[in-house]
Amino acid sequence: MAGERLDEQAMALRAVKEFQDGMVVNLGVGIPTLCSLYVPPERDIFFHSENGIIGFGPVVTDPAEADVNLVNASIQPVKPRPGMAIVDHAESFAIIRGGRIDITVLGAIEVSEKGDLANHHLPGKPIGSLGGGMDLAFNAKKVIALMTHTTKDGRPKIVRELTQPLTVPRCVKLIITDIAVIEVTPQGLLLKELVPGWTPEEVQALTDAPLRVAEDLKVMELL
Amino acid sequence: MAGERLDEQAMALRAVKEFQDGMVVNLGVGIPTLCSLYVPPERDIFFHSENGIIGFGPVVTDPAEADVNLVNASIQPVKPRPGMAIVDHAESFAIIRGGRIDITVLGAIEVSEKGDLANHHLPGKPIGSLGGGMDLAFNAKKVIALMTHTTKDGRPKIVRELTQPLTVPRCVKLIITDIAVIEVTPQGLLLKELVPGWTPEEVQALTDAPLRVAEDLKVMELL
Amino acid sequence: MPVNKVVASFDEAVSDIFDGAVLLIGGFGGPGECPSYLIAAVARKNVRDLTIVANLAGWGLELAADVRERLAPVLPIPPDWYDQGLLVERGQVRKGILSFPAAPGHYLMPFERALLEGKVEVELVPQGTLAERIRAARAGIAAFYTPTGAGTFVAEGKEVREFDGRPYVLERALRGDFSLIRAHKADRYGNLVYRGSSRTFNATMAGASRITIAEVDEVVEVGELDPECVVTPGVYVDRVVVRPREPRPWHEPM
Amino acid sequence: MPVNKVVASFDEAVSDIFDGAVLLIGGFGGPGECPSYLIAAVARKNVRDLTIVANLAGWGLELAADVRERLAPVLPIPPDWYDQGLLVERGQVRKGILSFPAAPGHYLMPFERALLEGKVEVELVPQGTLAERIRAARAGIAAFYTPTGAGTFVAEGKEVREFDGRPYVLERALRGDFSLIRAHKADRYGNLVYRGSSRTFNATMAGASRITIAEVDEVVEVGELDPECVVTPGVYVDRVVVRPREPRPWHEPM
Repeated sequence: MAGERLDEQAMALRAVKEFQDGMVVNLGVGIPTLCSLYVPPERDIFFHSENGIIGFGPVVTDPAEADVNLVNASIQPVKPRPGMAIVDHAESFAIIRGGRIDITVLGAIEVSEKGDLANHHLPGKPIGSLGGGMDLAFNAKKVIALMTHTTKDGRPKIVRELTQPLTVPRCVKLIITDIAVIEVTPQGLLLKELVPGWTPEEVQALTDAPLRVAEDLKVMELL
Repeated sequence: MAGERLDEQAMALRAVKEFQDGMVVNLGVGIPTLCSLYVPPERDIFFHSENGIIGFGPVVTDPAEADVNLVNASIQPVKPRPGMAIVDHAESFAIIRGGRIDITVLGAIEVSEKGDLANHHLPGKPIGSLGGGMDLAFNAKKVIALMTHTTKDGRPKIVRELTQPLTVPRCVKLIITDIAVIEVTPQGLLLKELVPGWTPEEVQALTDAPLRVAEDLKVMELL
Repeated sequence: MPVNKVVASFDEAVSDIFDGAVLLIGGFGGPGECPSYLIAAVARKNVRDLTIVANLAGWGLELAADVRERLAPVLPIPPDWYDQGLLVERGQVRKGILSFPAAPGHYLMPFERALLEGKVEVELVPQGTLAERIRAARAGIAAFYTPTGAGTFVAEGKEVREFDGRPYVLERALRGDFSLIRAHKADRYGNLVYRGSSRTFNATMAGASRITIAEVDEVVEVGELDPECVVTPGVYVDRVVVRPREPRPWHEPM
Repeated sequence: MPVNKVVASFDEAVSDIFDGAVLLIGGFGGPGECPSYLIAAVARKNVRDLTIVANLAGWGLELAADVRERLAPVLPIPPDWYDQGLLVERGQVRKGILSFPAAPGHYLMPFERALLEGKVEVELVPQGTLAERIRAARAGIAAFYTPTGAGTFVAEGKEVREFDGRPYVLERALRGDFSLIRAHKADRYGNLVYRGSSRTFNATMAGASRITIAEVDEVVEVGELDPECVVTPGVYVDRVVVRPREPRPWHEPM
C-alpha cells in the first residue's frame, strides 16, 4: 500500500526549496500562496504579486494584523517587509512580461507530458478566469506546477494530452505534487523525487503520462 | 514705414494670452520658455515639460535659486510650484501622446499656409534634432508657432510650401510673430492681429503665403 | 479661476454616465481598492447596457456578504464594499471585458449566472494584456505586440507576428468613456496617491478614459502631496469625490 | 545569502561592458541627471564600437566647459559633469540612436563632427518614441503603434497602419545590453528614488537592458525608502555604485 500524501503545507514547503536568495517569485492562487509562510525572514526571496507588490512578507494569519490595503493576488492580507516596493498593475505586468520573474508557482487543473498547462477553466464553469496565470506561464523563467497528483475523484492530473482547456502550451518545467516531484524534459516526464512510502510504480499508476525514473531518484526532503 | 517689432518678451506675453485656467501647456525650446515668466502665480496653468515635470513654476532668473534637479526641457532651472508632480520620460510622453496637452507653444524655422511645421533641422547642420517637438505637434490639442516673422536675413518664414525639412504636416493652428497673429484655417492663413504701427500690406510683404484679413482684425494687446 | 476638480457628491460625479457607456472600473478584486461609492452611484443612476472593463466580474451584494463572513477570521472586510457585481446583479451590464469572470471554487458570480442565462457577453483577457491595453489607451498607443496568448484561444482572430523568432499577439488599446477609480488622497488639481495594494488597476486606469473620476479618502491642500510621490498626476483626473466617514448603504443618494 | 547589489567601484560596475555593446544612457541633457561617473568608467575602459541610446548626443568635455561658463549666470553646473559626448570625442561610439543629435544654435556637438567625418551612424528618433521603445523593452512588448511620425521621414521603411481612421507607425522595442542610469538614493536590493527632473530617462531605462547599473548619491538601509515612493523597484536594477563626495576627474580610476 502506498504512503501518505503530503498536505498543502508540506507541498508548499517542498516548493520553497526551489527558491534561492535574490530570486523574484510569484505565487499563484491556492496552495502556492502558502509558500510565503515557509520562507525565513532572513532569506532575500522577493515575492511579487500581480496587483503590484514586490518583496512582501508572509501571509497574515492573525486578522488583527491584516491590512485591507496590503493583500496578495489571492486577496489574502500579507505582512509588509523592509525593502518592499509598490507599482501599478501595468508596471507589475511589465515586470512579468519583461522576464523578471525567476519562478512562478502555479496551481494546475492538468499538466501534459509536454508541459502544457490547463489552469484557467474549472470543469462545469460557464467560463474560465485567466487572471495573471497566462502572462506568468508565458514569461516567467521557470514555471512550477504545484498541485495534488490526482483530482478529488482520483483521476490523474498529469496526462499525455490535456483533456481540459489549454491555458499555456509547453511552459511547465517542474511538477510538485502531494506524492512526487516530476521534471518536464524534452524526452518526457522524469520522476525525480518520491514522497516517503511511495514507489515509482505507485506514482505511475496515478499518472496518465509515462514516467521515466531519474537515475538519482530521491526521497523528498522538506527542510 | 512699418512699426517696431516685438521683442522676445513681448512675443511670449502675447502667447500667454492664449492660456486659460486648467490648461496643460508645453513650452518648446527658445522664446516659448519665456512664457512661464508671464503667468501670474494665482493662475492655474499647468506647465508640462518633456522631462517629466507637470505644474512647475516660472523659469528661475536668480542663479541662487537654481536647482540642477529641477529644470525644464530647455535645461533652464524652474521654480517648484505647489501641486507639482513628477513622472518619468515614458509617462511624460504618455501624457503628450494621450492628447492631454491643451496647448504647445513651439519655435519654428518655417510654417506653411497649410500649417506644416519645420522646426527640427537648422540650415547648415549635418542633422536635425527632433526632441519632443514631433510628439507634441502630432498630439497636442492646439499647436502654436511662436517665432520671428522673418529670418535674420529678412526672408519670410511663413511660406506657401516649406523650403526646410518637414517636421510635422498640417499641425500649426496659430502663428504668433513679432509683427502679427495669424490663424491657420482650411481656407488658408487669416491675419487676426497686427502689432501697433503695422498694416496688413506691410505684413503681407514679409509673408510668402497669401493672407486674408480677418473681418475683426485687431491691434495686438499684450495684457 | 482656480482649478477645483472636487465635486460635492457621488451622484453629481457620475451624472453624465450614459446608457451603453464603457466603464473602466478600478481595483483588483478585494474591498480595499474598490471604488464602491462610485459604483453605488452608477447603480442608483440605473444606466443600462454598460460595458464593464475590470479584473474581476464582481461578487455583488449577496456573495460579498458570504465572502465577508468567510474571510472574517483572516481579513475583516468593511460593510460598504459594493463592487461591479452590483451592476451585474441589477441587470445594468451588457458586456464584460474581464480577466476574472469566473469566481474561484464553487462560487458562481452574478456575471457567471448572467452568462448562463445569455444576458451578457464576455471578452476574456489575460490580466497583463488587460492592464497593458488600458495603459496603451492612456498613453496614446493604438496597439502593441505581446507574447502572452500566442498559440492559445486568446490569439484567435488576432494577428500573430514573429519578432526575433518569438510569436507575439497584436492587442488593441482599450479606452473607456469613464474610469471609476479609488485612491487614498487627492488635491484639487486631481493629483492622487494610493495606499499599498490599492494602487493596482486604479492607477493604471487613471487617464485611460475620456473622463476619470476618483473616489478618495481625503482631499488635502495643494502642496501637501510630495511631488516625488504623486502616483497619478492631476492631468489624468477630471473629478474627485470624497468617501463618507461612516459606511453608508449603497442605495441612499449621496 | 543576503542580496547586495552595491558594488565597490565604478570600474568594477562596468567591467563586463564589451566592444559593440548597446548602452542606454540615462539623463535628459543637463548635468543634474547624468550618470557621469559610469560614463567616465566606460571611457577609461576604452571599449569601442558602442551604440549609444540617449536623448542628447552629449556635449563632451570641451563644449561642456563652454556650456558651463555660459550657463553660470543662470545655473551653476558641477565640475564633474561627464556626458556621453566624452565617449563620442574619444572615438568609442559607432552609432547613436538619439532624439537630439544636433546641438541647438551655433554649437556643433562631437557627434555632429563625427557624423560629418563619416565616423558614426545615426538613427534620429522622436523623443516620445524613444522613451516608449525603451519602456517597451522593459515591459516585454515587441513593438507598438504610435501616431507620432506618420507621413514624415520618421515613418520611412516602417509599417504604417490605420486604427480608427488615424495612421500609426509601427515602432520596435529598443533593448540595451547595459542601462547606465543616475538616481538619488538606493538600497542594497536596488530600489531607487530620484530627485525632481533627474527622474526622466533614468527611470525609463531602468530594466530595459540585460544589465542595469545605477549611479547614486547615497545608499540607505533596507526599509528606509518608503515603499509608496520607490520609483524603480530593485527587480529592474542589477548593480548600484555610489558617487564620490568630492568631484573627481574623469580619467582617474575609481
